[in-house]
Amino acid sequence: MNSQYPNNASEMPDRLHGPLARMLASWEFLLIIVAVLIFFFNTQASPYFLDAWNLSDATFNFTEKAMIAFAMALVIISGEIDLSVASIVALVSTSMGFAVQLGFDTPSLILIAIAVGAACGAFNGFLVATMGLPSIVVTIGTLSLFRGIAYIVLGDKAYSGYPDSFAFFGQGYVWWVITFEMVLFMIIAAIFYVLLHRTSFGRSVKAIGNNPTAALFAGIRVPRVKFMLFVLSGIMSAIAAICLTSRLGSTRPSIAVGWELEIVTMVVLGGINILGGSGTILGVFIAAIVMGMVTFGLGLLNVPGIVMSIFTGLLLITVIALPIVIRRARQRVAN
Amino acid sequence: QADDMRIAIVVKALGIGFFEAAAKGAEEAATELGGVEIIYTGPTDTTAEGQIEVINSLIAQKVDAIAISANDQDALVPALKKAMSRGITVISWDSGVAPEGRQMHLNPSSNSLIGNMIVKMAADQLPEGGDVAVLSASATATNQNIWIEEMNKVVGNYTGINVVATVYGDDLSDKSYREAQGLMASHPDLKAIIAPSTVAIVAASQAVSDAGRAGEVLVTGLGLPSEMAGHVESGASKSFAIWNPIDLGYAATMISYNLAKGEATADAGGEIGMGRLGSVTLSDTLDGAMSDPFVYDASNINDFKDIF
Amino acid sequence: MKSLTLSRDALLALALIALVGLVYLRFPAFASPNSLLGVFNDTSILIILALGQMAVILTRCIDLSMASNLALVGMCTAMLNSALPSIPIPILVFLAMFLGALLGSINGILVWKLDIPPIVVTLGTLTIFRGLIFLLSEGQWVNAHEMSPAFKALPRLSIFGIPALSWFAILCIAGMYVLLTRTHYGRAFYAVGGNPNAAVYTGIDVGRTRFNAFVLSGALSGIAGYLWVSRYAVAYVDIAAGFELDVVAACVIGGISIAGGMGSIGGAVLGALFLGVIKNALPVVNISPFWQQAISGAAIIVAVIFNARSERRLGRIILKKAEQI
Amino acid sequence: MPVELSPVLSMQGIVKDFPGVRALSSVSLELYAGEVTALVGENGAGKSTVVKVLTGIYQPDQGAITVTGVARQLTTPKDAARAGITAIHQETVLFDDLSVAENIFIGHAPVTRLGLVNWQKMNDDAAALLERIGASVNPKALLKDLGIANKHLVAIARALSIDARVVIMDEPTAALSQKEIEELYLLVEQLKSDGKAILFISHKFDEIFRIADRYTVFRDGELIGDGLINDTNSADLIQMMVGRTVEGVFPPRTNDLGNLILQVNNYSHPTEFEDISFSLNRGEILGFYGLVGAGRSECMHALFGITRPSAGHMSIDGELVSLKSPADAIAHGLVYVPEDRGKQGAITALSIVDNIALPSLQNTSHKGFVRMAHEFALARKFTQRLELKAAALDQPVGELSGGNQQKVVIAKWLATQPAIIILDEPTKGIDIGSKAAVHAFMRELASQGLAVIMVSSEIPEIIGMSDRIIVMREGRQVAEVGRDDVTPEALVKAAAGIEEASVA
Ligand SMILES: Nc1ncnc2c1ncn2[C@@H]1O[C@H](COP(=O)(O)OP(=O)(O)OP(=O)(O)O)[C@@H](O)[C@H]1O
Ligand SMILES: Nc1ncnc2c1ncn2[C@@H]1O[C@H](COP(=O)(O)OP(=O)(O)OP(=O)(O)O)[C@@H](O)[C@H]1O
Ligand SMILES: [Mg+2]
Ligand SMILES: [Mg+2]
Repeated sequence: MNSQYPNNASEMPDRLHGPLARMLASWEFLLIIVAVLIFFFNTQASPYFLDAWNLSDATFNFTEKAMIAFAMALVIISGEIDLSVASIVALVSTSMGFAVQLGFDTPSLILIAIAVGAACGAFNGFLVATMGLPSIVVTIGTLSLFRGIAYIVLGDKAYSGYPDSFAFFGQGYVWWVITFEMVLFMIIAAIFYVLLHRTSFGRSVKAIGNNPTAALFAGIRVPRVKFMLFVLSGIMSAIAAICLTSRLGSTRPSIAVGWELEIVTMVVLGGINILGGSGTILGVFIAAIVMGMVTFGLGLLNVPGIVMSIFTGLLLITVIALPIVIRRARQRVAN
Repeated sequence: QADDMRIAIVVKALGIGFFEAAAKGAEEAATELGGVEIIYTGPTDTTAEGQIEVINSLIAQKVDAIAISANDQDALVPALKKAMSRGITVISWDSGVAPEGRQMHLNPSSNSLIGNMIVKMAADQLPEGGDVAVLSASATATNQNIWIEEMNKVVGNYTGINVVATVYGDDLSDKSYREAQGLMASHPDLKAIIAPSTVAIVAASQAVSDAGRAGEVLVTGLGLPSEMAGHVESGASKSFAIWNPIDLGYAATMISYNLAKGEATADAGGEIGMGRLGSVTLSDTLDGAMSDPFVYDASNINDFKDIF
Repeated sequence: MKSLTLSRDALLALALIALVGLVYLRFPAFASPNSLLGVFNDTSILIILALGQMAVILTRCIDLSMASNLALVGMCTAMLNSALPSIPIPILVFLAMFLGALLGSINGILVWKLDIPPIVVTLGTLTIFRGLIFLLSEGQWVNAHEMSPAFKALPRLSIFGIPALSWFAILCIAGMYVLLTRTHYGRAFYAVGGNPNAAVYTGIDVGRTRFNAFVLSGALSGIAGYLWVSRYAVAYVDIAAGFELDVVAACVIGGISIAGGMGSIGGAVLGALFLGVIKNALPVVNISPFWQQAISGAAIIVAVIFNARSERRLGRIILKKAEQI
Repeated sequence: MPVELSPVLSMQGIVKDFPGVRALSSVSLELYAGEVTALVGENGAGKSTVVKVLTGIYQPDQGAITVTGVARQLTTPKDAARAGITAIHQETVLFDDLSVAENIFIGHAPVTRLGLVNWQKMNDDAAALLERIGASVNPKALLKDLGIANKHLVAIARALSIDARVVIMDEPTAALSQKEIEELYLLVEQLKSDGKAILFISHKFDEIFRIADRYTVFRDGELIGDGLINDTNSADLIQMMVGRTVEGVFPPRTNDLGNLILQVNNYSHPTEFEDISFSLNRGEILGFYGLVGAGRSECMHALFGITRPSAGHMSIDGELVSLKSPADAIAHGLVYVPEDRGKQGAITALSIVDNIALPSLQNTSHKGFVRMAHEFALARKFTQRLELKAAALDQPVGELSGGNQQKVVIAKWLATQPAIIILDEPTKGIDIGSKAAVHAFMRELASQGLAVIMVSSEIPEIIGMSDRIIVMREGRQVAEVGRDDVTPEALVKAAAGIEEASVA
């Protein structure tokens, strides 16, 4: 017997490797190292980096996108993608602005936002889950459609005049430098962690992403789960839209343009397999912080945004390529 | 820090010739003042969110003053308010911010003068009048909309001039080009395209030349001599106007410096010095105009095309 | 199935004619041959890009970096031309194609040698290429008067009454047709996308074939880069920003299966023309430009639903009775 | 009779490692012109790995391959073709969206003088090739429009389109009906007489003894023995394969039938099947026999709620039920072990424990939250019963051999504690040792009161295991026979539509 398989099924261990070995081999571990390196680099590069208020301001660079990224992570794990998220943000913001003109108060604005976000998500979900169309194409279509509707409604105008109480979501502080957005981001991260890793819903999402047919045969209601994921993505886009609109204090149809690709980058950097099936919320959480720190650190050096994007692009490719290159090199050494 | 004052010039987007010229003016002012460091920055696409990120990093660097040309007059207000609350002097120039988000706004010229100028340039070339159309930048650009509004107020003074359409090229050259083509197709009698945007005027001139209608359909509006020189030569455009962006950057820097130093305050009716350009007087809404727009045509363009 | 592809392309062509007819009702001049040639000319660049994207999609990949590639190559050729106006334009076009292919090969290498999913690779290079333009040009524009007259003249040059820009598109269509239907390289795209696993068994190198597709799409982006800057006579960082999604949309409308292995040249061209007609018609029929985005979005969704219907497989038919129906 | 000559192909000391597994450890194999060598071994013995090494898909870590006396490095499938080796692989490796002709010639299509693909010649050559193997298929047809048998013939035509000295067939008869199998045997005879060396991999002993001249036995990646088929018998072969003797008989039924649990009436589908009616008792094993493509799987899919019937109804435990999805079916205690393990059964990237827990999440989780300890306990319980061979319970299923994957799939369904279990080709591709274990286990489940439906295309299995047999042909139920009055001949005749009336 040359293989390492135990001769007897009862000798088979639960797990091949212990928790420590699994952690060291994990993607999150690599990301944490990257995060620490970037943090260290930033402290060296700019004297303004280590300042509580500055760090607090810097969180706005990523919190709203990261909220959507968590939902996007689930969508991508299930083997689909939602490119319409930024357009949902625009449409939600527009409908809130519209409602403000009609004199709605803050609580109703929130309800309207969530409802519109969920409706957009349900539209995507219907096309993808119920009609079985490829999500990448459907959501390229709704990307144009949703923002297009915002343009039809708003044209060259802008909505402003949000109630004062509305400003809290994007501008409020819970305690000292801790912003409301930051707290919300943490809570959402925790909820998504539990949802993906600790519930049977999360397990179904993973199974679907790996093999939708086998998942169906295993009694998972695949269309329903996918539909719910798109609705979830719509709702998270709505929550991000509330924060962003509150932070800007106004709505234009061009709000959040181009976010979809940044969010996908964040998700992929977080170790979510773009082909579906695997990934962790912790990874996305760290990736969001890494991207926030990179942009903030470079911003302090007055590096133009487009040059920053070179860094994020390189970061994305190297972080994905690194483990592959290392694995190849190790194999070559072993031979 | 060697310099005792840091002034940030925040523009709509990096890489636009007009703003690069303004940055030159800002540097000129800094040299003149001494001890001033200019941070020339901005997003790479013309979005409010991009500018907010830039503003946040400027706040973090504790600059002394921010002079901004805004992509959105409302959306920047919270971020700029925060800057002011951290003791930073904030003014807007070129494209304004709502009054609560800045201490004062510097118009390159008065809006009514510009509005009048862009239609006057067309009317001067069309003694018999005719159909004209407006090709603007993005539909959300504050200054564009105000000029078009001002223009529409005075258009009645020019007999026979008839504004048949207003379209938007979003400051993208391909879209502006296509819109210009569309204008020529849907209005066969079109006599002039008024493009109060530096991107749109170039694209419109190109579209008119390509259609073989240079001289027939006149392009005018606001443009940079360096970008328009070729089109004046080809005859697609006879004249266009612009204020001097170098002066504008210079003036914005001078005003920021004076406000930040406490040598002037921004009050209604008050005056703030602008170095070699004299001083600006503030209106009730705390804005002021730098100077008249300047008209360029075949007679003077060669003197300016290598400058900006 | 051959007949099915044909009929799908034919249906798309009918939809296109109906669309033109609709515009014609409101604005008859739109349907004049000259105006339609103008629309084709205006869509030429999208057609060229859609052909490249099609090759990539056929191999079950996607290239989101095409627009950035176009912009980077466009900026390089414009700067080269303004610095050294003596370089003959045909050589410059060749250089543009070569540079585009080189950029495409970066995508290709990463997909081939490192097995990184194409969407990740091209998402990365999308931002990197765009950033490089900024570094290269220091954010400056290259304006019309800095370009040599010959540089700007080529796309406008009229040959048999049709601008050279359109001829470029026609040449690309013909070239791609031969490549995809009559060469091993082209057939390999279909095989790799249709069943990558089986392709390995038949001795087709899946990675290398994908690499080839990326080089091809890069070369086409490069040509499009020169055409873009010379046509609009300006080059700056943001040209064609966001155009990558239009290109994918054109392929989707043209019935190129995003799952790979299926699609025809005719589909890609018609898909691009469909978007081109919408773009050109809206300003003409006086629909507010604010409607444009929503209309193209809706068109994409309708096309997807439609294509899915015609692609849907009938189940295996076992009952004799059912076979006769 | 074969003459002793030097081998056409010989592999010496081949080693192939996969992460955690040595698939081949220093094996040797020799193939001779005009002879069929049967390669036999349990699941995971390394048979398919040898095929992949010989066709340039995998590179061996050590060892040498010589073809007609010349040492060869087979680094790509092209190299293998050039060396004169061609193969029909275990999985279908064809292109659904390409034409038949192109499927046959892709990679080596004839070209014109300009180097362009010559479609005309390709179609003509394909037609000639198809005619040679007796297939009536239009070379211009798209592959996806063909039935499974014709697809298989295209795969064979493809293998023959390369002028090869060595032809490898990896379980070529697993998906074929009896008639097509006979045709394949004829083709093998023809290839033999053309002087080709043939490597034939199969789990079916009857066919090995029918067509093979030599045998080679692998066990756990090692060469156990080889020789002439005439010098051995099936008992010895099995002994070599498994390392022990195996009971060749099917376990007898010991329990009494329980009460009626499932009643199906007039189930119909617009295109796939019609008028299916039967009943099933607790403790009973009901066999479904038919030729491949008879519509048995489609019918089972409808029972399991994957497709909807257009007419008919079913009741479980006397209660009329309408199952809209597999989830509904599982909730009613009815489960289905699919025949396509790779696509429908296992989620290969997930671990053994995740796979097994998946349909049982309702039971192992608490208010929607998963409980890992319960999952591991469940997985351990059922994998032990089936004697699964794996490194650990968190090993991805994709790393297991085909037979062990099948065990995981069966375990996953048993873990739901069903009342009715449908097994679609449960022993397809399973080696003879594991097969006996599965059979014993099925019988044991039945004796515990489980109702079992078994779809199988293997006559010994269907006759040996079933208490009652339903035969299907072209989507219709054509016969129902009890265990005691069934003969293999009658089953074949009913399935093939010969003398239908006399059997029914
Ligand atoms: N790609 C792979 N990665 C890891 N292990 C593999 C891989 N392919 C095969 N193996 C392992 O190699 C061993 C031999 O597998 P192989 O497929 O050759 O068996 P086989 O004899 O063909 O079995 P079967 O009769 O089930 O088809 C098995 O233990 C299998 O798990
Ligand atoms: N036309 C076809 N194209 C592709 N695969 C096919 C085709 N026909 C049958 N198969 C596959 O062949 C295998 C065995 O045949 P199949 O299951 O179709 O028979 P069936 O009619 O469903 O029922 P059974 O053979 O079990 O009576 C299955 O994996 C099936 O998917
Ligand atoms: Mg095998
Ligand atoms: Mg079957």
